[in-house]
Amino acid sequence: MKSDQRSLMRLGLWVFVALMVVEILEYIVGVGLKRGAWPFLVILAVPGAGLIIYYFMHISQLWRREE
Amino acid sequence: MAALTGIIKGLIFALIGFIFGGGIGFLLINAAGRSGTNEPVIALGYLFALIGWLFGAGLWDAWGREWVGLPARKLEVNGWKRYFRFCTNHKVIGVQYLVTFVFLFLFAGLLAMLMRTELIAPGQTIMGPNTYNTTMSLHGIIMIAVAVATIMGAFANFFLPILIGAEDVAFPRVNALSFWLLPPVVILLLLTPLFGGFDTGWTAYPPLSVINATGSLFFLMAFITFGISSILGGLNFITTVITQRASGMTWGRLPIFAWGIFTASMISLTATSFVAVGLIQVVLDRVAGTSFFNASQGGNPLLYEHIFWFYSHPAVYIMILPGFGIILEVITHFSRKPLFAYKWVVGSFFFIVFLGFIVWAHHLNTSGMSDYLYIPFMVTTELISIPTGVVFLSALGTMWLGRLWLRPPMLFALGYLFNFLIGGVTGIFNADVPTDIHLHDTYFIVAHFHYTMMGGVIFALMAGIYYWFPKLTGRMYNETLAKVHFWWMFIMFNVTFIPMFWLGINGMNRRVFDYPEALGGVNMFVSIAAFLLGASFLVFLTNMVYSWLRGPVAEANPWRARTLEWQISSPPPEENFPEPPQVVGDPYGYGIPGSVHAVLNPAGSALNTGGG
Amino acid sequence: MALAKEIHGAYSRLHTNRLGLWLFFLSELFIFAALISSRFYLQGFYRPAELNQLLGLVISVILVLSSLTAYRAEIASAHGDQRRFRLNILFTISLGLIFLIGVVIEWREGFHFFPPSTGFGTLFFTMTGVHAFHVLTGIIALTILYFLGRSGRFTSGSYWGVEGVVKYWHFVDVAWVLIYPTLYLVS
Amino acid sequence: MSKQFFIVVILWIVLTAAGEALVIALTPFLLPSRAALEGQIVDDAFRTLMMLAVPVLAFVVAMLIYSVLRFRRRGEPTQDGPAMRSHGPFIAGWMLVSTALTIVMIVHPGITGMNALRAQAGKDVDLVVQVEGSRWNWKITYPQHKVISRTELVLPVDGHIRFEVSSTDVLHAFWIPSFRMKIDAVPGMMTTIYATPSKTGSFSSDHKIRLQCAEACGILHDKMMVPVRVLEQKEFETWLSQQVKVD
Repeated sequence: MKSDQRSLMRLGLWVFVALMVVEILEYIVGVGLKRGAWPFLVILAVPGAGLIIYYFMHISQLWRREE
Repeated sequence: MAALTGIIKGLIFALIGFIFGGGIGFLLINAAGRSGTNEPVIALGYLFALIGWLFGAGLWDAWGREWVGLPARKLEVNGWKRYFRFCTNHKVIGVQYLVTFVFLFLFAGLLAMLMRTELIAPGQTIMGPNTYNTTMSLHGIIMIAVAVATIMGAFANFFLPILIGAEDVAFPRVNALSFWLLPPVVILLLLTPLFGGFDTGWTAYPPLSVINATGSLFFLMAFITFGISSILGGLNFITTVITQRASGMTWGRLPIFAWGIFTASMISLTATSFVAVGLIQVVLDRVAGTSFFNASQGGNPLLYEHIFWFYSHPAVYIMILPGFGIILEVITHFSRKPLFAYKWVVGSFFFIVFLGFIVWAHHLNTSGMSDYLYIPFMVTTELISIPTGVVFLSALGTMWLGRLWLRPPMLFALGYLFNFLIGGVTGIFNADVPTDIHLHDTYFIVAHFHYTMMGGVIFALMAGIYYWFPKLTGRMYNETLAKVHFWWMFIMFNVTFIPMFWLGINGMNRRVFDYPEALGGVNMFVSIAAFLLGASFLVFLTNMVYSWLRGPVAEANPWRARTLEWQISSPPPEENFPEPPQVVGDPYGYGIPGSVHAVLNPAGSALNTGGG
Repeated sequence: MALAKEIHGAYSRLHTNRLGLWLFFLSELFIFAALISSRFYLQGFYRPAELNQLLGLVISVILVLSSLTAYRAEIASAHGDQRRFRLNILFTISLGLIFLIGVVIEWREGFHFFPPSTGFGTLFFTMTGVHAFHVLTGIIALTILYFLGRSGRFTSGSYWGVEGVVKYWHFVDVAWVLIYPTLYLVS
Repeated sequence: MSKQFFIVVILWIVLTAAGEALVIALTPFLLPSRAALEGQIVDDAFRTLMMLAVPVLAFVVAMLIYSVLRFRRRGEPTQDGPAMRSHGPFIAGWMLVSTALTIVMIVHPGITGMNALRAQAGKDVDLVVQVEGSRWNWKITYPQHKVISRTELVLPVDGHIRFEVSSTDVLHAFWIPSFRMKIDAVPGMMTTIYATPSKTGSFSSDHKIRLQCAEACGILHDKMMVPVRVLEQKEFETWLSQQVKVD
């Protein structure tokens, strides 16, 4: 593996770890709280989706035209 | 025969798909132990038939083969045959759209004539109530489709790429796909009367649309299919405007019609998938036994009304914004002046898109929704009159001190301004909750939206047809017939619909087969006027058919307009521009000495464009 | 001139495709938005006690993991690492299939506790069903991608097919990240 | 102000005056007979909006007429018009006036009308009438008097009435044109609307005094109608006493 490929792969792994943290926190909040969980879930789910959109889907390609 | 191979192949594949999908549906019915319904068979059968149709009609040859590593086949044939094939040329698709939808428009117009015949006198005249309801609903949905897709499908396809100096749209194959989704829509709609019709009107409110005849399922599937086509069209136009502009075609130089299409596409891209969910929920309630709208199981019919109008109110602007684009385009060229307050108009288009998404609940003023919603939605709705007013500001400002050339397109544009003004002003009565409580679901509404849809969109469509006819066909129409058509249509339109306001205020509710005796006289007047209005289209049709076949050959720029489509031959060459054009100035630089919009042949001699 | 146009064309083709795909996602997002709004409109924050929370968590983790493998497949493809690309695509397909099996198990339980004719069942089956349909189409696309990749279709300079399908797969994951809490976790 | 614009303004004033006169003269013919207090609020709002609409219509029509007559060219124009892309004062004036008009409309008759309707609804209720729609008939219940009627809706004049509207199957809508009041009948929900009949009358003399379904509900949607009869309080009580009591 070339080095930039390796570092990109590692970046993916870190994003995955972050997503795992989000999912598990969500689970704890959702199952643990009897009511009023939704603000926490919004706070967790939206950045979670944002991580995928930014790092996995490379949304910034849309406005970075060089390559 | 060679012309029809795609269509025949599509039909055969569709049949195979229907048998396959229907078979799955049949097995599912048995597995679930639900007898007495065949709707899952129809729904699943249709899903696969649709896929089969698309693949057979050309999607496989033009595209699908690449997915399995085979080279795509070129389906292009030359001459008139290409209009019956899966053709990816935007000009061919534009003509396909235009001809299809003009015929649909005339067909739905005939349905309106049938309705007015039934309503000419109280009591039953020529048909039973169920036939009437189906006729009314079909008229509604076909006209909605005409209003949504004719300008977008025909003129945007044909002219948007040329206006921005491109060779084609961004995704030609998606473009062809969005057209070939339409034949199934037409077939489904025409089949509805054979399956009990549908009596909900085009809004398809549940629970009625869940419990009525199977015709309703056909209607819902047709609507969803049409929605997919509309989404793909919107996606294509947005991408085209963003990525395919010729060099020098900055955002500030974009012709106003392109802005109209761009903003309308933003709505059709997003809101349409929202309504698709509402329609799918009704289909699921019918087919899969879910309870979205079944109140006894925790469903709520108001959910549908919210979802439906979240699309269908913005959908009004999918129809109107391209219309604004056309008439402003026509007015500026036929006044020989720059478009007045260009930036304000563009801004107001975006403002309309934004507001369009937050006004939907004014359609629910009598629905029994929560009390606190009335005032916010009334406020947002009435705010729309500000950006709409800007369009009038621009039109009036452009004409002021201009050199008005009253050719047929200009006449239709002026007619549009008058009609839309009435449509807009009466809209205030519907936005205002106290008056709307009385006027909701009456003929006042019918008159109001015919003023915006027919008086607006159809007049814009006619303006567009008469404006671009020479470019589309390479021939010129008969000027006298065109003017006769305008005056006949304009006068009879107003004579027909003005009395409907009175009918609505005086107790005639809409979607009725019969009405109180006391309203008989005015209804007879309206019916006769409507027949005369309908007859005006005979003039139109004669003119179009004759001129397309036999009309005098048109010159490249009969209007001496400055935008790009008039700088190339009529009809345009296959690749639009032999060399990519270089845009160097404003498309509306009338009255500025030496102003140039574009250089068509940057490498060669300076073949400048521009009026003067 | 013609050459310059062609080079410019190839570059903007990729940009155009990306923009089109993102607009498609935006449109799709409204589908899920409509479903999520329906859920709150009809059922508020209600969730039945019989909902299998553990299974919900497990399939969520599996889908996120499949996003990682899809990401790795794309990176590998971008660097011309065909072996890793194919391996990761296979991982992704398998994880997608496991996700679908999880959904099937859930559906079997669901039919028992909250059949689709009930208020919550209506939403549960529709939302998971619409999402599972997306997963299914994603798996089909990934399978096609795998075979195309095996026949050497993609190079490090030209892999739009991979990029597009992988983006779609991520989008399906995004949709699940939003659906999962609305369906399982709100209370 | 240029001379040309001055002519438009004169034309506008003339058209507006004519239009307002027409509104005042025609409103009695345009608005149907009214038989409830709440209808007054609706009619007032209607009239106000008409009065506000006239100057707007008149201005655009005046501009259109003047432009077409004054600026048209016979045959193809040989010259371009002046390159006027913008005109600060005109745009500013237009935006100011249209925004101001919109705000006026929102406040009055919009919000004031809503508040008047709500205030009217908030009054003490003299009579509760339950109206239940089924395809294709209305069932009218007077719960306080244990009376059910399916053939007509009988109401006392001057009584403040709450209608509790519901449906057993599909959407319907409760509408009495001469009351100007309308509300949907939604399955699984009870919607309410208030009305205070202000004069006696009946369907036999005026078709607008009818309870009409106003939401498409199938084949006999237009026939889903019962006549309304508004009686003096005494006569209403007599009518009630003649009805069969149900529990």
